[in-house]
Amino acid sequence: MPFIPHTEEEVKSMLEVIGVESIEDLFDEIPENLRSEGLTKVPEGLTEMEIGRIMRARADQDTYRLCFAGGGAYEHHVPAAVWEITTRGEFYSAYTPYQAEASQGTLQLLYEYQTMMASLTAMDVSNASLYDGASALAEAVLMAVRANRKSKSKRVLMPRTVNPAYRKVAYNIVHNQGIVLEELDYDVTSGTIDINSLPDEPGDFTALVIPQPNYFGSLEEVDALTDWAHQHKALVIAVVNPMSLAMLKPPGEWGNDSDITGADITCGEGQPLGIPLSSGGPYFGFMCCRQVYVRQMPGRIIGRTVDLDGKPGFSLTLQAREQHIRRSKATSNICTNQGLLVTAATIYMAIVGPYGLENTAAQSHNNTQLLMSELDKLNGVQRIFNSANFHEAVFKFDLPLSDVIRSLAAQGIVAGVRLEDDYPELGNCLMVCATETKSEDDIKGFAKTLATTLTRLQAAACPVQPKMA
Amino acid sequence: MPFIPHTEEEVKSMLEVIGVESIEDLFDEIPENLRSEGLTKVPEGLTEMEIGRIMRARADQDTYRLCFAGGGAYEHHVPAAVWEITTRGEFYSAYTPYQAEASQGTLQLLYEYQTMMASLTAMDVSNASLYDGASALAEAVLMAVRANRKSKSKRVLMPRTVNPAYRKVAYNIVHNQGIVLEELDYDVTSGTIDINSLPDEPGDFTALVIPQPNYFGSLEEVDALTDWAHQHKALVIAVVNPMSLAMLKPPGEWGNDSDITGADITCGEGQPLGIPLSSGGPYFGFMCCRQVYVRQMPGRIIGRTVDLDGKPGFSLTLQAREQHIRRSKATSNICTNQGLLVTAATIYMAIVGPYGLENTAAQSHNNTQLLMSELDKLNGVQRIFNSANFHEAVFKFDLPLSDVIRSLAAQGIVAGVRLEDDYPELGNCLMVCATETKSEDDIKGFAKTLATTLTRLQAAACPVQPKMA
Amino acid sequence: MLVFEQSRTGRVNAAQSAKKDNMVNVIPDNLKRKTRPLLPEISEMQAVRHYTRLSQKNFSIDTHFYPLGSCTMKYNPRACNQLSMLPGLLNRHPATPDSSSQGFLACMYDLQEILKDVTGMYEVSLAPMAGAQGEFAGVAMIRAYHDAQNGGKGDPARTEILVPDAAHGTNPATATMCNFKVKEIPTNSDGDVDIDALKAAVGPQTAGIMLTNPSTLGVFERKIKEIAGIVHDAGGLLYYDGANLNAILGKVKPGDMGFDVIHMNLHKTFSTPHGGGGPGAGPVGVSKRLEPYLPVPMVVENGGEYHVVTEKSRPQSIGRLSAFMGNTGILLRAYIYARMLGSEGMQRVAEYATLNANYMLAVLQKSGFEIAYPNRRATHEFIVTLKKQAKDLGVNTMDFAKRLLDYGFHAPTTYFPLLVPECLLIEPTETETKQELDDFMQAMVAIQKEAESEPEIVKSAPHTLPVRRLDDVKAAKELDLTYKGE
Amino acid sequence: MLVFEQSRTGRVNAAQSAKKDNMVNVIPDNLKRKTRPLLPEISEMQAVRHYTRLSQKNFSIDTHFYPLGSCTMKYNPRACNQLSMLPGLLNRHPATPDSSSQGFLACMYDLQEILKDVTGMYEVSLAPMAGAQGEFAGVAMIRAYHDAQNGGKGDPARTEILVPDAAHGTNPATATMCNFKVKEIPTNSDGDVDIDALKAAVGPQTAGIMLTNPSTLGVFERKIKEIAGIVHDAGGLLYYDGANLNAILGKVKPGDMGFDVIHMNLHKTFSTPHGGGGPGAGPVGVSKRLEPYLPVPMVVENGGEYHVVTEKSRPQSIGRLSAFMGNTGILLRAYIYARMLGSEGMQRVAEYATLNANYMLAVLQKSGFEIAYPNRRATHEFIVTLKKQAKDLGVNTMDFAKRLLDYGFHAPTTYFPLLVPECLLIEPTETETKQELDDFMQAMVAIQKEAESEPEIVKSAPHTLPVRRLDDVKAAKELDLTYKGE
Ligand SMILES: Cc1ncc(COP(=O)(O)O)c(C=O)c1O
Ligand SMILES: Cc1ncc(COP(=O)(O)O)c(C=O)c1O
Repeated sequence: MPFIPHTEEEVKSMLEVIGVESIEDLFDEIPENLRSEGLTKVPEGLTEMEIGRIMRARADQDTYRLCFAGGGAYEHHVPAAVWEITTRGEFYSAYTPYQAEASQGTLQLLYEYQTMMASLTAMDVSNASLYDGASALAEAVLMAVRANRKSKSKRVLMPRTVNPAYRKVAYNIVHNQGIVLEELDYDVTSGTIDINSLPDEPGDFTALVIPQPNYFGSLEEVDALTDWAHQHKALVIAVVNPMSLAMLKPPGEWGNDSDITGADITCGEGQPLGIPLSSGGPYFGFMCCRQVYVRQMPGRIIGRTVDLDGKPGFSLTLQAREQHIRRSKATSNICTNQGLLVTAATIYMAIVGPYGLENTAAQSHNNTQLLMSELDKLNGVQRIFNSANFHEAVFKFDLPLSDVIRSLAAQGIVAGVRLEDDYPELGNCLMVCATETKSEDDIKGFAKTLATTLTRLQAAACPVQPKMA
Repeated sequence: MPFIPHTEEEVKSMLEVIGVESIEDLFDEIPENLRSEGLTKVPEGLTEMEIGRIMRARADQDTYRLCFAGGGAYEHHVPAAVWEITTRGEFYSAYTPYQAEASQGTLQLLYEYQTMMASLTAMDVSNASLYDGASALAEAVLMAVRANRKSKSKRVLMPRTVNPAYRKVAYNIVHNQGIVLEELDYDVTSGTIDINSLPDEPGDFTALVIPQPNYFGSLEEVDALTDWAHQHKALVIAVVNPMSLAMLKPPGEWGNDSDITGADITCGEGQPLGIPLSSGGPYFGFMCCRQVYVRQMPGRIIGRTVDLDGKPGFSLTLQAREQHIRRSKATSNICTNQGLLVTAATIYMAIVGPYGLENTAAQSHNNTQLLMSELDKLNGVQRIFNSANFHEAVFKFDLPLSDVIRSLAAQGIVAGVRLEDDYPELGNCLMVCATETKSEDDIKGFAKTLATTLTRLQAAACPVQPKMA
Repeated sequence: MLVFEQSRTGRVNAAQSAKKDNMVNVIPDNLKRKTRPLLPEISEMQAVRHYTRLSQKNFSIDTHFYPLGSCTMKYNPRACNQLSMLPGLLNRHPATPDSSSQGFLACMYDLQEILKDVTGMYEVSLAPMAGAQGEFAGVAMIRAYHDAQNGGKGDPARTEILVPDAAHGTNPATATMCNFKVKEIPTNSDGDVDIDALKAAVGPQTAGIMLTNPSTLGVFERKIKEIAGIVHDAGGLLYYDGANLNAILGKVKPGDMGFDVIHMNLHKTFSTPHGGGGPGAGPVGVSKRLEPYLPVPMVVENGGEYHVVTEKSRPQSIGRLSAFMGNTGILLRAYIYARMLGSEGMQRVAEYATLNANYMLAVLQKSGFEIAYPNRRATHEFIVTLKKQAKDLGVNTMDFAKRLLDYGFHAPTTYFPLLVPECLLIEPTETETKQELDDFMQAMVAIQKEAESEPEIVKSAPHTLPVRRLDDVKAAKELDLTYKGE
Repeated sequence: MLVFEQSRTGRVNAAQSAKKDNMVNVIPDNLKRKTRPLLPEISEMQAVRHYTRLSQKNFSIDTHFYPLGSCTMKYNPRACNQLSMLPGLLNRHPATPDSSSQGFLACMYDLQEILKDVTGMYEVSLAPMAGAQGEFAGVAMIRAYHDAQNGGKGDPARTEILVPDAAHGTNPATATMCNFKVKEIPTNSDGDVDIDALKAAVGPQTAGIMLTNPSTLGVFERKIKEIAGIVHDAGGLLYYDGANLNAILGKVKPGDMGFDVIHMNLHKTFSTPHGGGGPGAGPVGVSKRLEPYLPVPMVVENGGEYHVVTEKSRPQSIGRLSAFMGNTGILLRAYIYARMLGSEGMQRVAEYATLNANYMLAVLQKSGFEIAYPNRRATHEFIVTLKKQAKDLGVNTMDFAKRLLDYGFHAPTTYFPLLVPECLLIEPTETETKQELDDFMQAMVAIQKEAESEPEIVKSAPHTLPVRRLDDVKAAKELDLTYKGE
């Protein structure tokens, strides 16, 4: 019996103690008519060796060579130590640290994580994780509505330059509560929010969401946007890529208005910090905020305290916000979070340190600039935004994009993220990204493969031979 | 600086304490003319990410699909838990357990290992490992010469059915001491030692080496051989595959002579017990012996004892046999052994248990029988030995074997082990093995691929079309 | 020592970050970061040593018996970790075209099918990232369903969700997130839902009821069919909190009990690791009438090919709940586990989890401990109440819990469910041996003796852990949430 | 508790062994096993829990400072483990044809080249599986060389190997294995070889000398060139024990000192893990005249292709020393480490290992500890002698060592080299921080104070480990080497 340690003899003696004849008797309170006939779609059990064969075959089948896709999930190098430690049984197989004394390892690590995230974002405090970047944004919207006592509108301004999946998730989670997410359009030349188009009298709104870098990889004018929101008594919710913060002004410092500098809530996707791509999950959402709002924050928070002897120790704190205490009045329903990913991210940040993070960000930035200049050289491919960017850029193709993507995939290359589904106006547009994991050869090789592919597709598309130039 | 944690400031203060100006000054006792000019063949340092790219490319390049080779290294399934625990830092990065109180984890594990090996071989005691199976045999020969006080001959009988690499290693290690390894030939029909050809008066010899299964996978008549050696006051050195012992009579029970049953020394290669193929190493040699010979045994031995409070604990014992105490009079020069592999093997045996080991052995046996019957069906391929075997068998090919092997390798199949180099009389002979990791489809697929390959090679060899049958 | 206290300014891990020369930087000055973040500047070895040592301060399934009721702390097979982290799976970008992802998608599809089978539901979506998000999806679907009634005009009167008082906190919290009012339903003295109270509570305002069966009281709700009838007759839907699915896996299907929607905690029943707090996965299954509302993405099979489908082809869906496909790495682990168990193995999970719980109940009862529902069969868990000990000896449940840590056992769940005073909710799971259970119960008896003879030792426990009992009041009052470099 | 004490007859791990029906079994009855071996019958979780908990009882580099002289306990980069265990490398069968092994063979070849460079030797073989086997190979080559002299008639008078009294035990033990007599050479009061004694010892009977430089006394043998001259002039060869290569990596090449043959301990200098006792790897490098004798297999490059060569093409080789290619998995780790270090990094290893040792020497000396060779520069290690403490306070080196464990530090090497009484051989390595060294030295000072004020606490140490001091005499007298099911 897989994973069940009982011997026949033990079962017999246990049944005797209980005073029943058979294990079946233990189910005697379940009405007979509810008992199931057995499972029909679950195959017979396999040994570890047998399932190993299946999984290896499937994994091999999906292996590709190179990936230039980003769009919220980024391929970064993860030091070997990160996951070798993260998957140690004591981290991997522990529960939520409710029994603090038996969980000081996880708790201290989480306290260190909170410190790192607060410092990276330049915010006061951090929670211990939410599910992912998208749901973190939804929670941030809910939190802003609770926190902004000056606004009654439940109206949140949501630029279209925010990751479209995040916007959808935020809508799906908050709309039941009557919260309205109002779109702000972007400037088609820069691919960023047009500061000049912001209304002088926007009416009561609860918060403005500011992405940095935005979904297109472009850099928003975060200072002006922050000041504008604060001037209208709205909160600022920053959605940021934590890796980019090694180079970019942190949300806690946004704004030129010295009275109320900085975002009020910062959230985002933690994946770039040591988490493998893994088809999109598990990742982790992070959330930081100003100290004054900490009691409105969802998710677990770890505090440092002392034990009976005055020795420092760590425990879950402000639990009165959470569902297991406050139930229907909790700040969120979240219970299980993404602890193990935070464990990995913490170890990642400790290993790469401030210089490593900075270099990784800078190399990703640099490589993307190289990739852009290579693609700029190709026929039938145009860059469409002129703003400064971090490590993503958008290109428009003359040929049908799905053919291009399919053809590159067949050559072992994930070419990028297509934007058409979410931005109908960006038909045939591909967003590419080159992190520090791409060498110059990779990038130039990609451009070359793309050029060949385009020529081939072009030839196939117009059977008439193109004239000699 | 990779892996060096010093900051400039720290270096300065350390140099100050020492009282020198620079690190260079610390090398002032080294004669100037010895200082090297620097390294010329060592390339510049790489980051982990960069060396990762290189290693992944090289590893991918060598990946094959299926392996039917054995010959002393066997592909068995290794439960995931084995190496996840073995590579935990506390096992992986610990030193030899000289400080017993700080090494109870490793020491208890080794004591458990000794118990498992003694039970598996039915011998009294086990050491804590030697380098590999081949060098373990060399040590066993040296040990037998020390242990057999009745023989002065330094003459050890070494059947040609012992793994030829083991015989070479044994020779290379022991011949300097004037020990003679005398070959015993095998019967060409059975591929085993011919009992009937053993001389009635063999003269003084120190030990007889008995392989089981032998190198060809065939089963030797261990009882008769053991009795014969003991009748001539020689010791019996068993060389066994520990996996096979789940099915085969253990060396401690060899012989029908009730006075002195059993081998005196048992050694072999531990690789089948949870160790990956890994190009041939690191594996581990094991050695067990009768209690009376324990003080002649080379290598580390762990004993159970008590601490100051009478609590049980474990420590290295009988250290007076070892080089760090006895120096030039030690039982062997071995110091560093194969501890981590023994760690894996112990966890492997604990996880699979007696039933798992038995099933693994039985399935390997069964699959090899299937493979044999499949190959028996092919034209141009003949089985050459008629004895019962464990999980290897030898086939003679009509076509040049190197062409066959090369062609299969190009199709992602490691076909087996060729015997010609070591046994000139076995030209064009291939030894194959199908462990429990091979499915029926794998085996039949291999036979089919082999058939097609032979047909193709045949056609290429004789451009004239073969007549229709 | 905190990792920051080991930091020295200027220490760089060269193997983890080679500085390249002449890097292009087009970031405008006003958008640049000016000061380095205060990440630790330590060597790789320091990091390895620090976090390895920290890990050793944890209790975990790999080191300790962990009979945490409602949490199903069973063995997490290492094969699930190893195989889910194979490079082809671990490195797959979520934007990889379906055509290059057939291996991965096959696993997702197969898992959907397996979960349909074990729950008896019509269709399953793997999207939710934990139990609570599964609950959100479920209740959002209930809302979507009511909104689609009356030819699309909706049924706005249905503003209430019923929740038994024994329910997990996520249930009422979720109802609130979906903008429902929560009405609590009391529990009978035998642990079943109070049917009369239920009857009185239902009405045209009832959107649905959230139940778990077996309940968090460790008993099987025998009148489940009657409850289903009452709620359905009132026009409400039934939500099944699948956190306790381990008790009935392969034995009873929630679909057969009349539930309309269910979430599963794969990190409980399907043995994916808890990871010190997460991640989990909370797939949802639904009856036919809720099928259109399932959250996306989902995986469909079409002529042997697998495809991801989104809102586009499922316009009535409550939509996506994560940026990509949810916690797929966890889904892979659950899939691998399910395949190793197989159909026979699944039923055995329920059988042996139940055997272990009932055995413990019997032994502890014989040893003098008070069982909260002594006349009921335990399911995979059961409740001991220490109210006598608290009253007579001044030793409460928390004291027992902390003292158990000294004996080398993780404490059972304490003070939950809220309606049983001084309770310990004990869930041994099927993967523990009789020996381990016996050892735990011996410790309970020993602590009881200590509580009688030297209560101080219990009240001031633990004594052998890295820290003694922590001051939670101070933690909440004098908030210290980040290291500020004292 | 032993793993066997958790065993229950009949417990099977189904996930690790599915019984197939109708298996063929052609094994004759008289060769079959009749009784099951006494392997533990425990569940997979029990095994995981048992060995995880056992592991926690170890000190290790990943958890503790480990200043074990002569052992070079430095950080073992995790990348070396991860990358050497990539499936394509981990699953390669040793019989795989060269044509399908170019990736693996390239690593082996590159490593040979790197080791040639750092040692300054003419050619390298990676075959030996540890330092001692490297020594065997080296001394066997010396024998082979002498045997080939005089036109192949040999030089049978050369029966002696010289070994300084400070040498590691493997040196004399190896000489014996190669059937040489061992003659010890004394050491000067300043730690160098006694040149006069050496001159007196050499002669036509001298086959060679085994030296390590820096020596195990932690000092650099300054007269190495003179020694080389003396031995060479007498017709002997020089063997370099490379265990201390970390001290001079990239700074000084043994080849330049006049050595004819050298082994390297990759598990020391090249940072492969010690694994609780092994495995290691002990490649050998030789000068041109010994090249023909190198052990096989070796890897050669030919027009961009790599090939394994054996005795066949190297007929004078001392042959193979392992069944296959030695500890290749360890060689891969060393290769990865070497590539991360690079040429610059290698030199730094020596520099910072030396800096750390000299810093500790200076501080400990200032704190009142007696240094064995106070007038010498420390190399990567140095010796403290506690003979005063032993005499005056009755607290000996072993007591200090055991007490250090209580303070959370692994003890330095004790009682080696044998010629320094009550010695602690301290090797901090380059990967430790100043902070760690300072903490260790504070502990030394604290223990010294304890030794003066309450010696009993030191003499009965350790007090905080899983066991107190163990009875080694009982262990050796009442041999208990296997569990017999008491
Ligand atoms: C009964 C019950 N319901 C719901 C949940 C919530 O699940 P999750 O923690 O995965 O969000 C839990 C988890 O503890 C639970 O025990
Ligand atoms: C100086 C010295 N020489 C030789 C050796 C032997 O090396 P190994 O243990 O790898 O056989 C050692 C190892 O401890 C050593 O320190």
